[in-house]
Amino acid sequence: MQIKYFSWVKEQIGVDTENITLNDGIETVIDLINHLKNKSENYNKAFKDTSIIRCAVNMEVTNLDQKINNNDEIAFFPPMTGG
Amino acid sequence: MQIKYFSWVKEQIGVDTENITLNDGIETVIDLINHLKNKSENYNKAFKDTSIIRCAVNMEVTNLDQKINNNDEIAFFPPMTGG
Amino acid sequence: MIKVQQQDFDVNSEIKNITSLNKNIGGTGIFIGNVREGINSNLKSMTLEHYPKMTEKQLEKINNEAKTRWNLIDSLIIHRYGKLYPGDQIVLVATFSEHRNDALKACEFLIDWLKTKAPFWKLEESDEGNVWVEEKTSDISAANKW
Amino acid sequence: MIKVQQQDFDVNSEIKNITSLNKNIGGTGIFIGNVREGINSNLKSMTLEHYPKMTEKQLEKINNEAKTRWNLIDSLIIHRYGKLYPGDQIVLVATFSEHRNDALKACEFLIDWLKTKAPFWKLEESDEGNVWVEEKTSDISAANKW
Repeated sequence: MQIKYFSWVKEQIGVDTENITLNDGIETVIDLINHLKNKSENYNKAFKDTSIIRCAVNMEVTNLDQKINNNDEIAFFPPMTGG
Repeated sequence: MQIKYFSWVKEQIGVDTENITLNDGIETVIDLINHLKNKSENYNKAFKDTSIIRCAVNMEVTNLDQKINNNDEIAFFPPMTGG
Repeated sequence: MIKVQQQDFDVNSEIKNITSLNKNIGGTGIFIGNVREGINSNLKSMTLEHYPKMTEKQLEKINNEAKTRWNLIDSLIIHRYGKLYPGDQIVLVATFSEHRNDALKACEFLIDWLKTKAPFWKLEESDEGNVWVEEKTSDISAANKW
Repeated sequence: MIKVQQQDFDVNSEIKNITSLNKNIGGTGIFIGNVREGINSNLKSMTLEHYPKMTEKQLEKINNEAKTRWNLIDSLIIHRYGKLYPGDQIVLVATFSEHRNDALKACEFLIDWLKTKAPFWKLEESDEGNVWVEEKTSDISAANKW
């Protein structure tokens, strides 16, 4: 699975893209977030307030309870500010 | 007094501008229209339906009961279609 | 600014003339009206007649009204007259504001008011003859909603 | 049509590319967003980051939504990314219709939806440091009204 980070989420985590293989226990986006938060203090800080985290699965904006699998491209970012 | 005509009002009357001197009985735009209608069949036809005639006195759109005097510039035209 | 002219306009340079003077313009609302060929491509040309001097006066008035109703940094109306052909540009309305809502609302207002309050008359010329465009009730409603 | 690009655009030629193809376009609604210098002229530059491919996908989706809601002959969205400076153009929305109401409403809709649904993030760079622009509640309301 490829994970992409944008804006201050990327800055806090320190990488823009990473590839991981899902453990058995990770079925939804929120499971993935909880898994990532255990990786380091940077991740923990970036995902502290999930109300200001948006997620896209395969480039479609989704809720955090969205089911995911190993072939998905997941992205985390703050609310979008286009225009 | 200078009178200007535009669009089909001008076409029906056959002139775009004319100068007249007001008679004593003419105090308002509608008095002027009634005076003009007596000039010829063309005027009579142009002013037959005053509901589709608009008037400007000194370049300001006014009602037909607007008071006028000899120094005014009066214009008659159909509803405007700008834009 | 008001321009009543026969010649065509370049929206890019017209806009840049204004935005280059003020770096706090965040949103520009623009409307351009063109001559439509008609459903059966029957329109050959359109002649726009107007009332010189009164046109400028009325456009200024409408433009000032927009400035009192919305927060505008600047605004521009260009209205052409004379003989135009299908596809030709007739009118440009541009409104410049810090924020998009003022610009967009003022732009819509200006074109709505122009339709019934600017002293222009349009003669449509086709093979079937010449017809003066009549006032539309939808335009009256649009003007009255503001 | 959707264009996501670093380079600037010329609104006149972008519009003409489309209006020259269809002589039944009677009204074109346009919105242009520019980088604002800020009240105290404190903004030095703004860097727009985006999510390549998803940006195009989202803009297509928003654009298609406009086409189902209004009677449009065509529409165009150009969104820039990268480093921009005060006064620079950021975004162009243009909607082409037979009649002005469809064009103006669709244009307003598109820019309202772009604000909260297009994957761009803006970093404002000034002498006091760099700050990521936050979502505005007024933008959320504007998007939700449609």
